[in-house]
Amino acid sequence: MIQFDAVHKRFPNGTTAVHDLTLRMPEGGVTVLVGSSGCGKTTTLRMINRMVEPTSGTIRVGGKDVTRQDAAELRRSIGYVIQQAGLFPHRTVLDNIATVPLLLGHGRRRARAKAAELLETVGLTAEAGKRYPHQLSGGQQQRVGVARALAADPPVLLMDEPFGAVDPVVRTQLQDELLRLQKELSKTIVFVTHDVDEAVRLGDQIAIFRTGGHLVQCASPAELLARPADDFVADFLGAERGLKLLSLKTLAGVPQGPAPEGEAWTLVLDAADKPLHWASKDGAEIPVRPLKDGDSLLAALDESIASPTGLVARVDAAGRLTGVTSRDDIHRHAGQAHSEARVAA
Amino acid sequence: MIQFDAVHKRFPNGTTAVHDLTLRMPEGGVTVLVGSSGCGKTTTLRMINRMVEPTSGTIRVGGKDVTRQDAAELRRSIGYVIQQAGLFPHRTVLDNIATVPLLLGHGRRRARAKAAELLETVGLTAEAGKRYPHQLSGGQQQRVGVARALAADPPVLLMDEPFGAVDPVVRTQLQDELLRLQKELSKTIVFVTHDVDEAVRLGDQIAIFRTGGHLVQCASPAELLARPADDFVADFLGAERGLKLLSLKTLAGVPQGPAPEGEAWTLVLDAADKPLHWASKDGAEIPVRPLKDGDSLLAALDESIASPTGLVARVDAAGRLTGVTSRDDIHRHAGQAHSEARVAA
Amino acid sequence: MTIDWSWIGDHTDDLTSLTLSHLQAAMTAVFLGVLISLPLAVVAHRIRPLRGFLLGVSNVLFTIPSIAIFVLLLPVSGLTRTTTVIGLTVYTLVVLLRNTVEGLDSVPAKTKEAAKAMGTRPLRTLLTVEFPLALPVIMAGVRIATVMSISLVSVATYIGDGGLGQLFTDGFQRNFPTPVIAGVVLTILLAVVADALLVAVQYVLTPWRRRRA
Amino acid sequence: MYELFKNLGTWLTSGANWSGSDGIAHRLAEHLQYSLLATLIAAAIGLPLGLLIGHTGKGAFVAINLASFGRALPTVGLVVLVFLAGGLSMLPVYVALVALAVPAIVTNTYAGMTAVDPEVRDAARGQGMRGHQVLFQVELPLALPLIMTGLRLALIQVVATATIAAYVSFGGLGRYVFDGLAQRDLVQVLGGAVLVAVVAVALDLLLSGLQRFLFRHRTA
Amino acid sequence: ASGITSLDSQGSSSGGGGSSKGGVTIGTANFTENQVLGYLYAAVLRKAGVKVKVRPNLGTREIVIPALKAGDIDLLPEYQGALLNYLAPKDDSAEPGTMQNALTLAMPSGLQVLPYGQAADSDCFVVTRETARKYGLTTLADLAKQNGKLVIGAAPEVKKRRVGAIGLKEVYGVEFKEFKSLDSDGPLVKGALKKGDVDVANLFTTDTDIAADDWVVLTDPKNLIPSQHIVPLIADRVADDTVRKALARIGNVLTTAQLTELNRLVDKDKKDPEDVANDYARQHGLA
Ligand SMILES: Nc1ncnc2c1ncn2[C@@H]1O[C@H](COP(=O)(O)OP(=O)(O)OP(=O)(O)O)[C@@H](O)[C@H]1O
Ligand SMILES: Nc1ncnc2c1ncn2[C@@H]1O[C@H](COP(=O)(O)OP(=O)(O)OP(=O)(O)O)[C@@H](O)[C@H]1O
Ligand SMILES: [Mg+2]
Ligand SMILES: [Mg+2]
Repeated sequence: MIQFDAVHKRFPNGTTAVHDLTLRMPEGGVTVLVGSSGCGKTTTLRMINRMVEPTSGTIRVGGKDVTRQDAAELRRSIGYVIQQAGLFPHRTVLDNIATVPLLLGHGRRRARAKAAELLETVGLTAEAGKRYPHQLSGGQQQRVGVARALAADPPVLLMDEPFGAVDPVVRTQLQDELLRLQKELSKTIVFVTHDVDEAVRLGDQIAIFRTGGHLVQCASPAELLARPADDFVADFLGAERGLKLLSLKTLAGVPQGPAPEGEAWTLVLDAADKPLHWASKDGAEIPVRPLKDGDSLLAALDESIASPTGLVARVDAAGRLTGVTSRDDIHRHAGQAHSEARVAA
Repeated sequence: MIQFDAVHKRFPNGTTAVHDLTLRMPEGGVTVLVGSSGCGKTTTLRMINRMVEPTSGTIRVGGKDVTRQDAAELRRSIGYVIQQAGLFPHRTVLDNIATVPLLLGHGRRRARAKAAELLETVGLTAEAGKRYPHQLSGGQQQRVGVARALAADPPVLLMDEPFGAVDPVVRTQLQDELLRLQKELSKTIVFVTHDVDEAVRLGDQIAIFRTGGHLVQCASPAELLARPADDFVADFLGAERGLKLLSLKTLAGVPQGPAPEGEAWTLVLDAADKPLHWASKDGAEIPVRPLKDGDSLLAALDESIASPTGLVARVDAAGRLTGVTSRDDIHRHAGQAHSEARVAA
Repeated sequence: MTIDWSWIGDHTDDLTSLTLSHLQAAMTAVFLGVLISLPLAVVAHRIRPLRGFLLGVSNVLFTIPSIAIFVLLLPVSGLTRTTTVIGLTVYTLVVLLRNTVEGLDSVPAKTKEAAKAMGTRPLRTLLTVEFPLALPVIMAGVRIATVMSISLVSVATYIGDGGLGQLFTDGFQRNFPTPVIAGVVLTILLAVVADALLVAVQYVLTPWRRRRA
Repeated sequence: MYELFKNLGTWLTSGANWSGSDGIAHRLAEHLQYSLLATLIAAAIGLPLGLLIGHTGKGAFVAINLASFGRALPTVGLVVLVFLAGGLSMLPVYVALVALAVPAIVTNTYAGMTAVDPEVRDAARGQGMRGHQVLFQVELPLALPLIMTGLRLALIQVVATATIAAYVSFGGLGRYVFDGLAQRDLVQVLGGAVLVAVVAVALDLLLSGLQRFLFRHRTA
Repeated sequence: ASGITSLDSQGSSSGGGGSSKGGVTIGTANFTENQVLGYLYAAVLRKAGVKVKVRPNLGTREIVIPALKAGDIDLLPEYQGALLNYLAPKDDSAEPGTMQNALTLAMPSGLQVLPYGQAADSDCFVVTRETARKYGLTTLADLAKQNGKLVIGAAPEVKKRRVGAIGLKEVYGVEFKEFKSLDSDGPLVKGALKKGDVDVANLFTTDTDIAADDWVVLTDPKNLIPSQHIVPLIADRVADDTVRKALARIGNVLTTAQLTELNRLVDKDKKDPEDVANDYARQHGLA
């Protein structure tokens, strides 16, 4: 657990980067810091591993005041993924990852072995380990950055806009990977971004900052979307706040019925019961995107709008049709999600 | 009009950047080129003003083969907005904008006057004209880039990821401005981006490229969203394709009825008939976001989900309630939008 | 101006020993120059106010005519190789110090930050991150300093040293171009070879720069 | 040592030493004349060369290596060689000084040109500038700070080395160094050396001030 | 055959009081005649069983004399007049014997001059045949008739030396239009004389160019210019009997004419000074 108590940071030039911050970041959870440029996200993050020293207030990691610890040692115990990777250009990928184990005196052999393992964990081949950072794509470099931060198996991970520089497709991949890793390793993660969608996707809680270093609201994504504390937060979350909330809910509990037969449109299946497309009586075909229980209500709504019948085809893990869900059922659950979030807030 | 005929570009190092491209970019319209990194968007754009010479095929601008024209003169007649502005760091903003008029021999006085005018057009103060580019924010620099490209009043404008480097809020502003300018000046614009939302927002037609310089599909945004030519295009457009299509349709034609009275929830108005919030019988209040005719179906759907009644409050230009629209009506129109798009494709 | 090839044929031994002596003087000076400029550059890099001062001093030293330096050094180090080497070392500083400071400046702040954030202490950061990354710029300085020193060794003929420079005095005294031409050509050759060797050294020392896209 | 520096002070400040054809003022003027002329000639050779390779991107390898080759030319050897070939005149001195200055000017000009952001160069072409317009309106102004640095470097070296003129009987501040040496007048030797250093540093400061003034609008 | 040797990293070791056992390092100034003399000294010393090393090209006395004191070198071929002028500028002895006495008196501690040899090489002032004819010059005194018209070229030190501008003015009342600082009987001063950049040049009598170019040596009726016999300047520490005897032999054998011829071999025939010296020593049974 990371605990900020009345933390204030004023730079020598007079800028107040963080204003009287009190914030709890739960153990094993992902806390996302968002806010527009210059609102103090990076500063907040960097005070945790003492890259920046607070002007006043205390910060405790795992109950211990960080200022009471040797800065270099503290940093070795906290993984830090820097904006745009910040890799060492003169070291191979493997040696980059082995940095902290080496600093901890683990011996070159053991450090390299650990690094090779992590390379795999973040989805890179052993061959990539021998290359230099500039020989990797942006997304691969980000992966190396994450691997390097994980190398000493630190309980805490700080990530400063780690996926900022890569294109949207790769970004989604990296986010998926992070979620998977988090499930496996359950680190305490502090994640900075200025992309709301990323925050909603990754965060167990989201802290929104306003320029001047003020924390405006800190809550779970659902609460935030349902009950923004003020107009600033609402604007920040964007116009499609209602829909975004649906991305947090899965189809799992939404009822399904049998597919319609003998009506204007029928759902055509293949021999293995997998949905192929919608077919109309006059021979028109419209593609279908079958959904699983784990897919979000947002995906369901999207599909129900695209579907000529308003019905969403649902399948099991093997892709076999289990039934269809109507637009109304989706909406009912969507409404429910909203009221739940409102109540929770 | 810009016409590509069987255009092929192979770089000396063997990379094929553009593969057998035949494409028409209509006069007075915005053609957006999208695709993942390295797919040949920039190369395509730069062949229009001969910054890159095609290996084979012909490109005509306004009916005239570009290779038949003097390259420098051709470029002066085509506005070019470069990724991250590409401003001249040693010239004031005003002189940056005056570049092409000066090259055309317009005389310093006239060129500066024109530049000052354009400064206003793109929403910058006269004071900003005296500064040097590095003294402006990213967004302001982009504006200067656009102004510079407009300075000679060229009929054609090439824009290469002009808004790539600015944060999302400023980006939206710049897009709005471009749409406004386009309405005023109706240039033939070729716009490169890798952001699908930006493409959908700005494009009259969107051309999707795949790595290797292959044009996969070129169609209006609505057609594209409704009928992606293949999985590549579908993936590229993203999961919420169905919903994105709704952002292209306005509420204008969707019917509305009177607000409900005496039911579980009532819509509370102020003295001037402006909607305030939804109130339940037991005193709960839920915020309302009233929509105008010009707002999109997507916004309406979002609001209807957030609304406890599924109803969307609609207002006139002055903000006075005109009626409410039900979720079903929204869906009906959404479905209609999809079928229209499908038919058009 | 004709070259007396038989003179060259008769003097290959002398030319060889002069060349070696020339090279030794230049290399020792560059080596010492590097040794001195590295710590000074670190100081200049870290302590801004001292930078101007240190670079200024190296600049001024560079402008002092060599004869004056030798005359001042004679009471201290006499008519020895030491005097030559000290003089040359003083001249190398201007290039070495500037380039080393620039090299350290050129290390991306991000990378230094990364090292710090991993828990690397300052000295280790300097040795394992800053110096290696500054190496290309430092080496550029070493190359210039080497070439410059090789060309400058000849000024030490005033004190009876000066390697190939002795050939200049000799040819000058006797109105005899052959030794002068031989001296000039050998000096340039030496510089070119030394430069090429340094390029090779740099290639070996900076594996990460080899396959730049 | 103390005595030496006291005498040095007297030598430098005595009015008699400043006047006449052998006076400091005259020698200073000669020294400046040699240095500035040599640097000017070097600039006339090095600048166009550096600009050309920088602009076209061609011949860089050859030019940079030639420059390094030029740096290796031993000044004394060059002076002697040109003297033996052509007899007693200022020619050997100018040849040697120009050879000394050209490399610094070429390499810095070239470095300045390559440091111009390719995006900006691209933008210039994209706005319809022709080759020479790109060169003179964009590349040259942007490369100017580094070009100036090169000129400063060259000038310092030339000023410091122009003492060589006295080696072949001409004037300049080197006269004091060589005469002092011959006449066993250490004060005169050091006086000459100090004056050379002062001139070099003063010129450098002047130019760097000018540079700072000219490019005060630029970012760091 | 080695005309030029590099400076080795080791200086000479200074053996105990007056012993050449540890070897002798001979220095020479940077003009050819002095080098020839240095190698001649080396040849005779080697014959006497002394280990010798020659360090040629050592610049001016300002550099060489301190080096001699400091032990970087031990022995130097010198010229009576010039050395005396260096050590005792006010002394105006003109006879070889009195000069030798004066030198002995002026000698700094630790150094001594050995007996001078018969060869001499004096300063002289020369003009071209054409200049001599034009102004009717045969003696130094004639120069006074052209006061303020003529340009003299000489090494820088000559300007402030008695055997030079100062003496010429005092003794003959000569005033030049300009003094050009050139070199000591080197290519600069000779080139300048040839080209007409200077009218009068300060050379050495052993210079073979004087005869070759048909230059006129102005006579010195008032004995301003002392004859300069060649004299070994040596550090006490190596001046033992072996060395003294060997150097005395060469001093007695070598004549001015022979020295001039040796200079010619080096300057004109481009022979190495060392070879020239060794050949001479062998021919005269000195080596
Ligand atoms: N070392 C510093 N000295 C002075 N001011 C600083 C320093 N570092 C940051 N600031 C200022 O503190 C404020 C907060 O900076 P911070 O980097 O924490 O913002 P951020 O939220 O991370 O912004 P971004 O999204 O742009 O990365 C900014 O106004 C910034 O200019
Ligand atoms: N001058 C060149 N020489 C060789 N290959 C080039 C050159 N310019 C571009 N390419 C290659 O051609 C391909 C297409 O490049 P282009 O710049 O058109 O892509 P893009 O779609 O604009 O990509 P991005 O989104 O990254 O800007 C790429 O593989 C690129 O590496
Ligand atoms: Mg930040
Ligand atoms: Mg591009």
